[in-house]
Amino acid sequence: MNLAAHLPALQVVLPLAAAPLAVLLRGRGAAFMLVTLAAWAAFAVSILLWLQVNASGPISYALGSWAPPWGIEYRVDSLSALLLMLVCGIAAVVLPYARASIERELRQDVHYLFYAMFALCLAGLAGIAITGDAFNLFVFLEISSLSSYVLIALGRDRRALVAAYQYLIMGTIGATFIVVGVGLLYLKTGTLNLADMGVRLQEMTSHRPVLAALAFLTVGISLKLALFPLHQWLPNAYAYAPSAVSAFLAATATKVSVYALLRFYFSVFGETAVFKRLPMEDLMLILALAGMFVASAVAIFQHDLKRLFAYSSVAQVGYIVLGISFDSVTGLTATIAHLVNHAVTKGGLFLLLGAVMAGMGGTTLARVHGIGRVMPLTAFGIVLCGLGLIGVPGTAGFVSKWYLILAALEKGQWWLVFLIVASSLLAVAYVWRFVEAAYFHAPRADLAAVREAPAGLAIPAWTLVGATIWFGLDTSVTVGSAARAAAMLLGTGAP
Amino acid sequence: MLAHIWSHFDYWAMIFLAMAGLFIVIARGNLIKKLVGLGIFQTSVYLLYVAPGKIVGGTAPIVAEGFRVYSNPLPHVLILTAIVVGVATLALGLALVVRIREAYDSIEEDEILRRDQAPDGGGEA
Amino acid sequence: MTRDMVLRVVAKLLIPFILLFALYVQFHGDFGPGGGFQAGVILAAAMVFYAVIFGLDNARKVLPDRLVETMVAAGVLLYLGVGAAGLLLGGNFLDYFVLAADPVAGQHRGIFWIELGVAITVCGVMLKVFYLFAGRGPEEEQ
Amino acid sequence: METLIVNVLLTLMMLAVVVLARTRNLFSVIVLSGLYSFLMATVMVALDAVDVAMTEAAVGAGISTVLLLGALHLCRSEEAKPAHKPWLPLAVTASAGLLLVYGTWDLPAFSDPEAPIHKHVAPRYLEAGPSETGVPNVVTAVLASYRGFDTLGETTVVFTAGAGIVALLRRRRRKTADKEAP
Amino acid sequence: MTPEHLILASLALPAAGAAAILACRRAPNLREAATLASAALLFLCVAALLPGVLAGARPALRLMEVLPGLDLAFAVEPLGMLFALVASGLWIVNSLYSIGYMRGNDEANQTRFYVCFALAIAAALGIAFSANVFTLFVFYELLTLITYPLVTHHGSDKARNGGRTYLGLLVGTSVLFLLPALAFTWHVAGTTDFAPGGILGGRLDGLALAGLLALYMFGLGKAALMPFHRWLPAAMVAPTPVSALLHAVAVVKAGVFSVVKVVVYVFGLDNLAGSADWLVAVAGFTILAASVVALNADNLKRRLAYSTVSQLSYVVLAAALLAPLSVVGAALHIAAHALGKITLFFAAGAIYTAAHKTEVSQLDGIGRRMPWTMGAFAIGALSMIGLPPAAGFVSKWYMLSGAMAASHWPAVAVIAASTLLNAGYFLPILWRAFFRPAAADDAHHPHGEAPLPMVIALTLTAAGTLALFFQPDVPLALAQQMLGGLP
Repeated sequence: MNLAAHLPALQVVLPLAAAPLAVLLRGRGAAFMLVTLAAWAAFAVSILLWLQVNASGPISYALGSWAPPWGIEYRVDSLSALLLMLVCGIAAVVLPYARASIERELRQDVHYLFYAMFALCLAGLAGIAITGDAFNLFVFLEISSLSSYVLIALGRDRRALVAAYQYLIMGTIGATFIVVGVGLLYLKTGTLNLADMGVRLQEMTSHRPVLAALAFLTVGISLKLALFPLHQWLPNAYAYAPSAVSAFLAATATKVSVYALLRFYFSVFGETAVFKRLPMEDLMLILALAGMFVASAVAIFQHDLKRLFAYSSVAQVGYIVLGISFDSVTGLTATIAHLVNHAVTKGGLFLLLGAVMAGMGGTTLARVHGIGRVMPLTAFGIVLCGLGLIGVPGTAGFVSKWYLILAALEKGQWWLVFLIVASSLLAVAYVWRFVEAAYFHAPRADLAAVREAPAGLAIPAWTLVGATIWFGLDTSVTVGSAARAAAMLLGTGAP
Repeated sequence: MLAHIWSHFDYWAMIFLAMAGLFIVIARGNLIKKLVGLGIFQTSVYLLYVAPGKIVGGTAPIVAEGFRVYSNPLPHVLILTAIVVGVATLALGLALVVRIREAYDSIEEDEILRRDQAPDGGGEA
Repeated sequence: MTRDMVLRVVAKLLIPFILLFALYVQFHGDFGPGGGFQAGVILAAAMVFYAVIFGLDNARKVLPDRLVETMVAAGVLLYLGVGAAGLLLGGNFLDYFVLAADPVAGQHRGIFWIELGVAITVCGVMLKVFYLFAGRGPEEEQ
Repeated sequence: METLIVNVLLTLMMLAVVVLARTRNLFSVIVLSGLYSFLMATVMVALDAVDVAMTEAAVGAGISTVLLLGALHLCRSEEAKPAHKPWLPLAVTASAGLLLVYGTWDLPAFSDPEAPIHKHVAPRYLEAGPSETGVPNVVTAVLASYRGFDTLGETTVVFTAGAGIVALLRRRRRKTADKEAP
Repeated sequence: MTPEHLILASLALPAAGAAAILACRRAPNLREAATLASAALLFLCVAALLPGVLAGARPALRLMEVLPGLDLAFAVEPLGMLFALVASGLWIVNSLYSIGYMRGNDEANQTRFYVCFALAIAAALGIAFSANVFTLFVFYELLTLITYPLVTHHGSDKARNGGRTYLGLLVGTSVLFLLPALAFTWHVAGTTDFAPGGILGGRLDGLALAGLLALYMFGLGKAALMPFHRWLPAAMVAPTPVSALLHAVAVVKAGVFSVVKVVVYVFGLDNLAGSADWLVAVAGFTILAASVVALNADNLKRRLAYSTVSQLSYVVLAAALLAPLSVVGAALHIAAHALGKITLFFAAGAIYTAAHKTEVSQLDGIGRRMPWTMGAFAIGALSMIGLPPAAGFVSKWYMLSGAMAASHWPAVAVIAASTLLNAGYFLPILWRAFFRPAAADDAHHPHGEAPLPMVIALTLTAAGTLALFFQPDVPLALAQQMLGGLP
């Protein structure tokens, strides 16, 4: 068999198979090895796919050899290739970290289940990003959702249970909305294949079921991507989950949901249906701005760093959606680039917060007093990632913000430029709460002897911190891919 | 108009059930009742898929001699999957409820939130 | 309840029939309604019935926890194995045509094994969940 | 006649849900939800979806009810009186409902053979399914072969839930009553 | 070494110096030696670039393309050369001074201090050599962030509040105004490269042009144009060598340097005609208002800070006049004010170290105990007022000539009035120091001069202030080349 031809299937099947194998083997060491190897292999596969797509255009893979639309199609184009690389890359970095971190946070007899759930979450997210079938998307969404509910509930704090329950309710409502939307589309087109749907919808976009489907899909996916004001599940879920889970979910889950939104908007409904026939631009603009400002403002007043940065994630989702609302190549480039940039930044940040948790025994601002002295590297890493969130030049965050500003300028929306930069000032405010806690207070007496994070936690975290800086200086991968994907979505460039 | 309502009755029923389920999920504070509502909400969607697939006078899509008209099999397949997803979600949700009950000694949302806000309520184990 | 002779006798008579019905649902799924999922549920139901009548500990002796957990994973692996077999024999993932010389026979073979995989996992999960819920008495709280 | 049966059953289901929403005894709620699922299974039979009916009966009326009762047994609880006026939930559900009314208004009428779903994709399953897969039950053919990957996903969902519940509910090896959350 | 290597070396040297300082943190003597060595090497590097630039060469270096059309690139042009010379030259002196100050006052966290200092110089050189607005913006932000730990060095509540104001205003203005200005420039011109004669070339006019100018002028918050000047007095909580760095060398000079650079190379003097009048008014107001505040300040460092606010606006005012002569004056004033003000801060720090005095009213008779220090202070004060034989006279002369040549009488009046005000707040200090008897309680606290390194440093800068008056050839040549004059 020619392995290169089957990369799309392997992309999802490798992590998917690692999960039951991990359960079968039960040993935590074996489970760790297995899942990590699968994640690394998946990362390698995603890189190969990305290269393949860049070289020779989109790849279609017929599962079960049934040609689409009768069978399920896997479809890799420049957007999904980038997302796959992001999701698998983050997983490949977070897993080695998880070994060191869950040792501290989880009972040993559930470790192998943790790894299994992690592998499933990865497989689910990858499945969403790669599939070309609307219902298959829902199935893999549920795989990733169910596994993330469990992963969150495994957090040490009892509030993790409530957070997971709330996420389960909100997530299931969202998923059901998506099913309703897909159902309406199916009733109207008779097909489930996304590309086929897109073709068949072209002649009948103004029909009411299609608009209703658009609304249901938007609401459903917005629940999953935590678009303001549908974000209530997110802060608690990120705050009380085990550290490795917070990092992985913060970096990937909402990003993949954004991907699904883009996929439906631009590949199924088509730009015209979404933006010309409905006031979606204005609606998304308002929600995005509200998210950027309200969530940032709320973040400033948090006492716990994990919650603080969770609210920051809601604000950053605002930036991402803002880019979509421009409905232009530049705007979409900003959105897609920010998907990647924010993922590495926030992923690195939550990994470092996990190291803080391990060292200082908590992440409240009062507890991390003086961390700049006792854990200087970790504290410095958090500051670097914080600068990335602010969008300081030289960090990844600047790049995406730059494109957002350009997109606003292209539309002649001067006032928006100022709102975008003003919201970064709110980010300065919440990042500086950490800086002052870390550098202007003496550590609590019982924590003065805390040592720097062990290598098992530090190396993965700094890999992502390094990526934040790297993507701020060399943007050929991020912006290059994002620009290609944006051009493809809007049909203005080669796919 | 009346004919339209009658010919779309399956949709109306589906909408009513979906909204009733959604209402129970959002408005009720009991964690088990919420899950029951969630189940109804999910179940109602089965109708949206399956009902339009029915052709009056047709039979179940099991091909056999003597039948010509079959109802559409694809929605059935999709809904089979949806049912399984639904029960998986329900089971997981109930497991969470059991754990929450053990941790908080309550399964009323308001009560749980109140206990976390109490000064000694939160904290790590 | 476990001391009730009548129930025990009825159960002993009934459970084989339930098992038989499950097998029918499993293997007749090609021709009538049914398939792996339903069969798995029915199998699990038979076991649950057994546990209710004869007690959880006796049920655990028949199907121990470890075995049940193995079933949970084994079914999915079987399914994936069929998919991988398609790959190894030169087709796409989950391609049944290549599983046998005759494409339709290959389809038959593929469907048979994946239905079996589904049944094993579903049955395993149902039983496992039942064990966990039943084994967790409310009085065991503090 | 078939339409009438379906509509009567649907009306019964709506009634069941209304009673369910107003009931605060959780045991009754669970029984009602079982009844609801049973009615749903019957509707599915009437809609020619025999596989769905069988599964809904086994899962909705069977497993779900058992699970709910088991959880209720572990929680021993009655539903408390709602503390808030349900205006916000009403508004949310009403707007979603209106959206659905809007969206379904133009959909094909019940049993319209000209509907798109009867014209595209599905006909091939009915015409070629049995000969391509050798399985006369087209639902099985689509489930296990054409859309076999969905079913793999579905099995994985079950596996995920199972393994997840083990992770959540497994007790420590040592038979102590302690829990990791206070 | 080719000029390109020299550019790279001037950026890398201070950064490498920072690493060396960090590596030697356990051995203070070695650490200070590393500081001095890298400072000296850096100055040599920068000075080696000078002959070429004076001869008309414009070495350039493209580091990387961050975004399509946005390069991290460097190019040495005359104004940047001047700023780099000032910054690298004064780093040597300042290091010498810091050693005396930090040891004399037994400060904590000295390693962090030297590391941040070296990095700040690297950022300042990045600004000096930036080839486009984007690179300038990157290093501008970097400079803010690196100097933040210096400002808050003491870690007290007061330091933290000062740091908040410092960071809030500098980051706030740069993000809120400079970033949109950068984006808008790119949007309009398709490039952000500095080029003689400007890059906007008629693409904007009227309100849009004035608006963009306003974005730049207020966005370059380090130039301390009112109402965004409050960070400067707030940053006075820092140790004195830092104040010297912030207020004489790196930070404020980066601000006014960028102002001149943007006016000359982005807008172009000719294109701005009619769009910069409001800036003359704002700068004039800042000059006068800040002088009045300085007049009423008793704290010596606060008085010096407001003097800086006022002096910076001279540069802005001179640039906004758009007359070639006054723009030359602006460039000269960057160097002149740097030398003069660093002398004044050195003196203030020496007084604090030796006599533990911070208020002007405490300085009676101090001139007799610290003759070197107060002598240097006198020279610095003359330069601020603009009297010969100090460098300030030369630059002010050019500004005034420019204003007169442009027949801009209000500007002439502002310069004249502010000279009187400057005299009004500097001369009383000298009078107290040299002609009033020491207060009675001083007898209990005998002290002489500050530690020797500090005295050497302030003597050197005072001498430099004088030298620049007598030999202004190099800065003058650079300033004239900036406007297109040939070597």
